[in-house]
Amino acid sequence: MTGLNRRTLLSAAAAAPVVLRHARGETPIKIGMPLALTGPSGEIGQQMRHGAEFWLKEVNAAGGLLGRQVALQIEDTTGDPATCVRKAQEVVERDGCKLLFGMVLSSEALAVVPKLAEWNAIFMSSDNGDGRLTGSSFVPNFFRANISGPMETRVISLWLREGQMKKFFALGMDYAWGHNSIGVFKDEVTKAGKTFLGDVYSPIGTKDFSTYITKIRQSGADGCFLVLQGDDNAAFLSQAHEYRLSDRVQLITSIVDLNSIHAVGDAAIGLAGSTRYVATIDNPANKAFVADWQKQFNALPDVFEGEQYQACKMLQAGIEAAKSIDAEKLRPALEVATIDSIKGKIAMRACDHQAVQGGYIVKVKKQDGAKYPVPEIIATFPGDKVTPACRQMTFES
Amino acid sequence: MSLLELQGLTKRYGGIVAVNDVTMAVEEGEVRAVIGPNGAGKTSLFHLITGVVKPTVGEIHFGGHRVSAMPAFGRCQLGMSRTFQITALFPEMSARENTRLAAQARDPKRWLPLGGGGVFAEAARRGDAALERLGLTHVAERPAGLLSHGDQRLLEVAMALAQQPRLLLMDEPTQGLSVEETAQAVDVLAGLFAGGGLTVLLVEHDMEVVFRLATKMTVLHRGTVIADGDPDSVKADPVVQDAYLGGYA
Amino acid sequence: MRMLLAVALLLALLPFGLPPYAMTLLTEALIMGLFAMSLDLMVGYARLISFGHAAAYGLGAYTCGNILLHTDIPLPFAVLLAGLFSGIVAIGVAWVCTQATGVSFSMLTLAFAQLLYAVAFKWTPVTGASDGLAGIPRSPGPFGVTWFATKSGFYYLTMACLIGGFLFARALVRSPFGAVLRGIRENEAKTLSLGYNTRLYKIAVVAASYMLGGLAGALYAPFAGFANTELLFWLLSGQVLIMVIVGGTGTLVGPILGAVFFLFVQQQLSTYTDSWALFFGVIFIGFVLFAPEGILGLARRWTRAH
Amino acid sequence: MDVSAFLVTQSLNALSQAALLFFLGCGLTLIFGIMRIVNFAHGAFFMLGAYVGWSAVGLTGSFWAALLFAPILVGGFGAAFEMGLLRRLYGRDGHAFLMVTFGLTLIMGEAIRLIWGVNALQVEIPKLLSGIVFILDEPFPIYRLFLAGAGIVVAIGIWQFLERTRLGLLIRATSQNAEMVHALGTDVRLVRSAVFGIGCGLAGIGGVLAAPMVTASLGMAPNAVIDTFVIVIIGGMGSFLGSMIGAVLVAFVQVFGSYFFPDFAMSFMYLIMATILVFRPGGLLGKEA
Repeated sequence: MTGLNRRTLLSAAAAAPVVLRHARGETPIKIGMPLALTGPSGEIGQQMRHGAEFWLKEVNAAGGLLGRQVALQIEDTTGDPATCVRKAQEVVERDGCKLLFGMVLSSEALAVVPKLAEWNAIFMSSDNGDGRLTGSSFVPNFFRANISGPMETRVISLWLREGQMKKFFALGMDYAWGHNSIGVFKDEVTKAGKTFLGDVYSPIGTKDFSTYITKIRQSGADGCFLVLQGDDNAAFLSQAHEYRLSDRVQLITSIVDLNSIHAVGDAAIGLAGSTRYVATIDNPANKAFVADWQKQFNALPDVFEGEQYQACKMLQAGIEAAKSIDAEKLRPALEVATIDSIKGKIAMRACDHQAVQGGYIVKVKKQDGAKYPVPEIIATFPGDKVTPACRQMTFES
Repeated sequence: MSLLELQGLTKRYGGIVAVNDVTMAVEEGEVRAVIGPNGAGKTSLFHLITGVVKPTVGEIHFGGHRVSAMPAFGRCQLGMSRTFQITALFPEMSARENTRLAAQARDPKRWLPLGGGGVFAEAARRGDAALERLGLTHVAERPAGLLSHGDQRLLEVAMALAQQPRLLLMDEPTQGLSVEETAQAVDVLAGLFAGGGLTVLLVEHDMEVVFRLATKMTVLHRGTVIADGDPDSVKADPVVQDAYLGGYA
Repeated sequence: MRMLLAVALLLALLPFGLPPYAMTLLTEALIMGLFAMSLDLMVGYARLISFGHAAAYGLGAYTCGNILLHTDIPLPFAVLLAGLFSGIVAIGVAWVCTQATGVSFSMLTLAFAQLLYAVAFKWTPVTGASDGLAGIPRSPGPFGVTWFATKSGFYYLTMACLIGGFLFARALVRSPFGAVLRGIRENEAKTLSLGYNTRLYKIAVVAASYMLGGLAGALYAPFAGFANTELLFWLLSGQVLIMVIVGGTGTLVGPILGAVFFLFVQQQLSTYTDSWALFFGVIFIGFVLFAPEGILGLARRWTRAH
Repeated sequence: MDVSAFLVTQSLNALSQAALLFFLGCGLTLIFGIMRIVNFAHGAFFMLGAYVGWSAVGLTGSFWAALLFAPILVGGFGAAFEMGLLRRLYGRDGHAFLMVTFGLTLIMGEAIRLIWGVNALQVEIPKLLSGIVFILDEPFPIYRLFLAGAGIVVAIGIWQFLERTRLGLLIRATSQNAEMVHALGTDVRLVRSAVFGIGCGLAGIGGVLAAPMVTASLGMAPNAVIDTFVIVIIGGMGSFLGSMIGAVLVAFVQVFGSYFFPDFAMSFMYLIMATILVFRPGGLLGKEA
């Protein structure tokens, strides 16, 4: 017996019980989801899992996709790119997943995307912000349903154009996302005729931000743009509050999420920034989504929960149009997919696989009766203004 | 020229003078004992000779080489082998492996990273011969850590012998042994030295051991040499009697 | 020797019976095994406990990644060159670190690895900073052979490196040099007093260990297709040390088993539960209490009993 | 801002950071001095302190109660761990301790995630300390002054404890010569348990005090343990005074380094550590290599 034959036999044997179990219909559509469930990025990973599982229940209750049930294969990557590649490879090769969600960190996504062609798998991102994924590192099997880092920054700069603030300083985490976003920000505010005073980058895992706070104060800026995440973000906001920094400088963050607000409480009041999703978006689809969500979890959906749900809907639209999950058939369908979901009408763009969508500026305010401060939408910008030129990270006009 | 020559050797630790202007020599073929009361500077002198510490002032020559600033392993390569006051062995290796590793140190190819069958064979031959001389052949395969105290002391001597040293340095060879063990060990050592061909410098404070083994003696007192000569003349020296031997003689 | 041949034969036949994902995992396990075995040279044979062995891995990975990205040197040669480079760098590292002994030695190795980590974060042209190097190719050759780039070809390359590394390491520890290392392990002062310049031997073994560790890292870069700063982080140093101890120090084979065990158990546990770290911790403590000699010791005890 | 105001406020700030590092380093070094083991789980105890502190604030409504309660609980847990597990391992080589404390780190990290969840938790600064004062016209948080003060008070307290009390004497004696203390009829095992408990309790204090500044989060442990190693190594393993000097040195270097050379903020600590070890392999005040 040749090796090949033997392998076929083995895989047939392994598949046998599954066939029996689904004797009436076909095997379920399996979507692999390598996620940082533990480790420093665990909270985002857990949100993404909630969002995906919420969608899963909904779609399976409605009869599944293409008449098949849908299943998620979730794996913990701990936020380590090496582990992430291994887990992604595993869900593809072991579990036969041809569709991928997940990958919390851009570094994880950047490590995985070069392999997508070899695996013949489609990856629908709900969270990766790095502009290069739809730019210099673009691969055909990658799609981004979420707002990217440059887009967030763009939303902020559009908002700032209308505002009174003139001089800006920026603080970012010392890695790709921080550098990229601040680069775009600098570009944007300069073009708007305002002054960019300088930037500083804190190493990941910085605990004491006092020297950075001092620098921000010394710069004499009206506003400070922040590109921080997770523990570092919480630590900075707590300490900025300690130093009463917001009395002098408007803090503008690239991403406002409920988790950070809950982590720092009243220290978040007054914070302004862009958000990828917020429960108060006013449209019928979102109202229904939020109501269902509250019924299930007794809480409001957070940023990454909403974004994941939207990514799921986008993939669903593509599959239903292509009537297949095969990458070759699904790709063209996804390239023209549009959905009308929790953030309104959103269309995938064929040229770089970035979903064109609007952006929101929120400000964190104290609300009577609520335990924590809440983000309130103060401005919205349409998708055509927010989305960069194809495969670019910069903006015209 | 003598095998080992010390000239004006002084070692100070801060304000304390451990060894003070010591000049002495060890001739080829003699068994010399350095004696002195506790704190006389015996151990410090031993450390200076073996290269564990460097002298503050003074020179050490060994076999015609100036070794005052040479590290310990370099002096070994010139032919000094030593035993420790507290037995130092490789406890998990067999007695045979202990002597083999000691003998290997004298092989110019001792560092060979691959192969090395020839190195091992030669080292084993020398090591086994040393074990034989000290009557340890019957325990050769036993882990060194499991040998009796007496045998462990002798094994250390065997390791030094396996190196075919020009000068054998022994730091209190009977330290920590029981009366019977001491007697046995001294018998073996006496037999060994009687065979001739060895040059030995030993530090010891058990006078019975010293008079049994040594052919020459150097007496230290407060870091200074107060007497030097053959055992009988040293024993008779009134200065030594006063300072150290007390009622012994 | 017969045992070794049997294992080699088994490893060589595995690609014919295993599904692709298991092959991937096995390849990574062999790479990790080589890495853990390289550390065992230091830990198990010279009692040089390194808390910074990730430095070797990261050096190998970044070097190999850069060679493959920027030159046409064939994959197998790139891997070997990167391992060699790691070993050469190690001479400098070891010269500094062996100034100290014991815990201070461990901490110096840690400091050095963390310094490299910090440098990698800033040296964008060479390391890609926080993004790392992505899209590292498996360059064809020699003679235009593309077989090494395939899944099974790469597996055999890895296997060859592991077996070659093992034979090299075993020859090393059985040589006169290895005998001196054992002396250093059991009683360094005595070894010194026998006339061995122990520091040189320690530097040499660190270099050999880094070379094999670098070889493992060099394999990892084209295996995963990327290299990033995590490969230099102290967490990896800690993990590989645990692999060595779990497997059984001073045995060469044990650490390989330890690495395979570590990777497979982590992989399986984390598929079943988010709380895999909890069970992992319990397993480690269980090993210390009930199998102090590691997996290999356990296996030997078991075979003796049966 | 003028130079003197800058220097004064940043120095005060460095002192407050030094205090946090000191709580960690001092415990680790005491444990090493007595048991000759490197406690990898030290960061996990620090993190546990922060989380227990959060719960204690929630239950009692008082930060001060948390500051009292959390270290006792964390220290008690540490002592229990020593008595239940570590005690069986004395006489074994360092590998055993490395594995056990590494395993404990994993277990504690996961247990904390299961109990308190993945989200960072906020501990509010008590009202009394939440304001700012102006030092040479520069605003400075009162809480950081409090931290610096707490560091100094605890340092003096421990020093007096080591010098004046019977247990302190035993601890010093045991770190010099455990066999002798044992021979003199003292149960060395109790001293070890006590020291391990105290060391972990100190890490717990650090955790409670750090929480209002950095929030209680799962990333605390790995970050803390490596910083702690660095300061203990710089000061000299087992040296109480050394851990103090190490903490102050590292804090000043980090604060001023990240201000003047932000690009190299991460490298400074390790550079200093490597430099000191090369010239003094035992650390600044360590006895031997």
